[in-house]
Amino acid sequence: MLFEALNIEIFAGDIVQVEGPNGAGKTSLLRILSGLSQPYDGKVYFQDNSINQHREAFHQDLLYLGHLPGVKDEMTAQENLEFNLALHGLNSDTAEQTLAEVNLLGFEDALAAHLSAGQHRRISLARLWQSQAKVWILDEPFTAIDKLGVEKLTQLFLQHTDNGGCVILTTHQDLSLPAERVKKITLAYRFY
Amino acid sequence: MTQLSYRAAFGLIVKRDLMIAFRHRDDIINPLLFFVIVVTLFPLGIGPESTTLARIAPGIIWVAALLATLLSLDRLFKSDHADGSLEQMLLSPQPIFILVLAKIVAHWLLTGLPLILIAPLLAVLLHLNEHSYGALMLTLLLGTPVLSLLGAIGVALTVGIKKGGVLLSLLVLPLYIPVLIFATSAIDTAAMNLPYNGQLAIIAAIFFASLTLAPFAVSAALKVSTN
Amino acid sequence: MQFDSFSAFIAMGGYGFYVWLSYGVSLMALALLVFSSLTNHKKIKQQIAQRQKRETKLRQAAELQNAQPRADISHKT
Amino acid sequence: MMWKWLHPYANPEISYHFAGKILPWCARLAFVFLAIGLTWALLFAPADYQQGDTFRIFYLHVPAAMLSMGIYLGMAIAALSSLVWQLRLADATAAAMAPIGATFTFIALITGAAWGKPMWGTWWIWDARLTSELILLFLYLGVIALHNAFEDKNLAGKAAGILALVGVINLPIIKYSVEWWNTLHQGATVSKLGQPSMTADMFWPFVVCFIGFAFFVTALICLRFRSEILNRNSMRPWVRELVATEEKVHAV
Repeated sequence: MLFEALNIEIFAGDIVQVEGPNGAGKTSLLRILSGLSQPYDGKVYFQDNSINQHREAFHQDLLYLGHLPGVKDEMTAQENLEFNLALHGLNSDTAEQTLAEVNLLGFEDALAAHLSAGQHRRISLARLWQSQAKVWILDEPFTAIDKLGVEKLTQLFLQHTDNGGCVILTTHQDLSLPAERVKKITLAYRFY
Repeated sequence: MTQLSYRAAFGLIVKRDLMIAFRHRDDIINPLLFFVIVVTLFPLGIGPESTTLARIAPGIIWVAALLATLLSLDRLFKSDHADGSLEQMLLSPQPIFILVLAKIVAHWLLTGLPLILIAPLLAVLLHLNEHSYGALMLTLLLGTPVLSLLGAIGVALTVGIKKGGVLLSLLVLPLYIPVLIFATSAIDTAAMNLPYNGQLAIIAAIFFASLTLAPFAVSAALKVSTN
Repeated sequence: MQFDSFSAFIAMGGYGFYVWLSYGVSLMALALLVFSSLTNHKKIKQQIAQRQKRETKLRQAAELQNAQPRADISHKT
Repeated sequence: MMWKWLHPYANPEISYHFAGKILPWCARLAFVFLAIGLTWALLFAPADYQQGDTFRIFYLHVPAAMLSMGIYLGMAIAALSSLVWQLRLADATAAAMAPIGATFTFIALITGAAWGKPMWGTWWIWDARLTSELILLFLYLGVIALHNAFEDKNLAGKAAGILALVGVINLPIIKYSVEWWNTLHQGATVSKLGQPSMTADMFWPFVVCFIGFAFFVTALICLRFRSEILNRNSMRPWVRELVATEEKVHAV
């Protein structure tokens, strides 16, 4: 059991950083919040509805990016992004411009198999620029991203929360955000 | 945000899976080669006597088809699970039923359909009774989708397990038995020039039952496996 | 009583081998099942007890560390 | 609603102790019934006029075969209630049942073969009952293997439950198809064993044996259910306390 008696409410405009040492259950918490994992006990509510009972409505408003980028080696960068956008009901016509946002201009037609891990991550992050989901749950979004990219993403988070969204993320880096904007949840590591 | 129509979501997934498979053709061809090789092994093991071969041809073709499908099942969810795209699909606002059904249909188009196309050639090698060809094609047409549907349940259950390959066959093969029995018996009956509508009707019933029920089992299993 | 003597009982009208095979194998299978269920139950309890011991040790070690003044600031995660 | 009524038993601690309470009673009843039933079957029941003393295998074979199917059905019902009502305890029950059912299936197969050898002159015959029993064994082994493959026993229970449900839908189809296949391929060439005309002095020992085996199964389910609960709740305070106090008793 990783945590118990955890009770959090997250509001529009919040940026929530989940902290804790390795193995404390950050990823598990994010997966439970996104509905991928079932908690042993307890429930997750989105806008007063249990996410299990209103799965599709919740997923309309959810964008989750986990450790794995979800990029297919057999498809090009652009095809990957287009599929991701279309699957989530977004317009995929501007995929090319969106790829430019994540510094992948010129790689549109490259098969993902020929791209690096960082580039895979950027393909999956590209969805953020098009997303209309209110809740972003991001597990280590800055892995394999350079400084400039991190800066750009942080600005995007601010913009998103200013527009009434919320971001829940884990990261090992310090966020270059004003402290009053970031709420922190610290998971302690227990020996059992 | 626009909600994708069910048909659009279905088409999207099928198109993607076909595209991936066509860029990775070995995955389509290898099960087929396996099918052909297994079937050719039987005359070598049993002897070339045409009456014996004709007698066991339906069973051989069907068992080989079962095994070939089993080999190809891994493709259904394994790589999607490994690179995280399965998670993304489960988190998309589309009904899981549609996504799962689309993936199964794509799998059948890539495995079942080629098997059906190649089966008559193998039937020739095995001296299948000439009255039986129609029955062979019809049973394969109705039966191979069942193999994909039931197999999907097995893969969905074992996709998170490291060494799921052998386990998969243990889970799935017993479920294939009814299809095997009715299909081979239909072909046998056809060889005697008797009507085989009864067997076909039962296979069709199994097909429709698994078409409606299997996607639910697969979605439940995927939720467990990605937990 | 169907049998006149013990040897007739063992012979089972000539089918002794099959009858006793059935009863023997069944009895063995059931005994094995009972045995494995019992040992399994015991093993689980032992595992839980073991983990508890490990935890108390770890906790004691951690408390000891906390009691000492902290000289080591560098912290790796 | 059923929920309310089931509520106290949905608590793992209460049901752990409840299972512990009925376990010794079931074990005692099983012992008494089996002792009476098997003695009756072996010593006092009359030999069949056609099959002679091989008929005494019947008292093992038929209860085992009936229980093997019954346990699978019970497992599927438990799995269904765990999936539909999220009853975690139902999961544990299903997991507890699988190895027991597999053992009874195995017994049904072995006794069937040992019965078949003197009757048909061959150990194995592709007769409908034996064949579907064999397939049932495969289904059980699949459920057990899947359950063992998962580290997390909660997930294992869910996965095995889904498989058990799929299996139970398939089971009648398999049984029907095998029976149909059997009549098709064997026709009248093999004299089928058939249902021997049972007289009352054969029927009652059978009933006593069956009840004995049923109590035996219940006792075993209780025992394995308790293990499953401990395994799934090993982090809960009540389990920790329970194990700690038992350790102390042993240490003294």
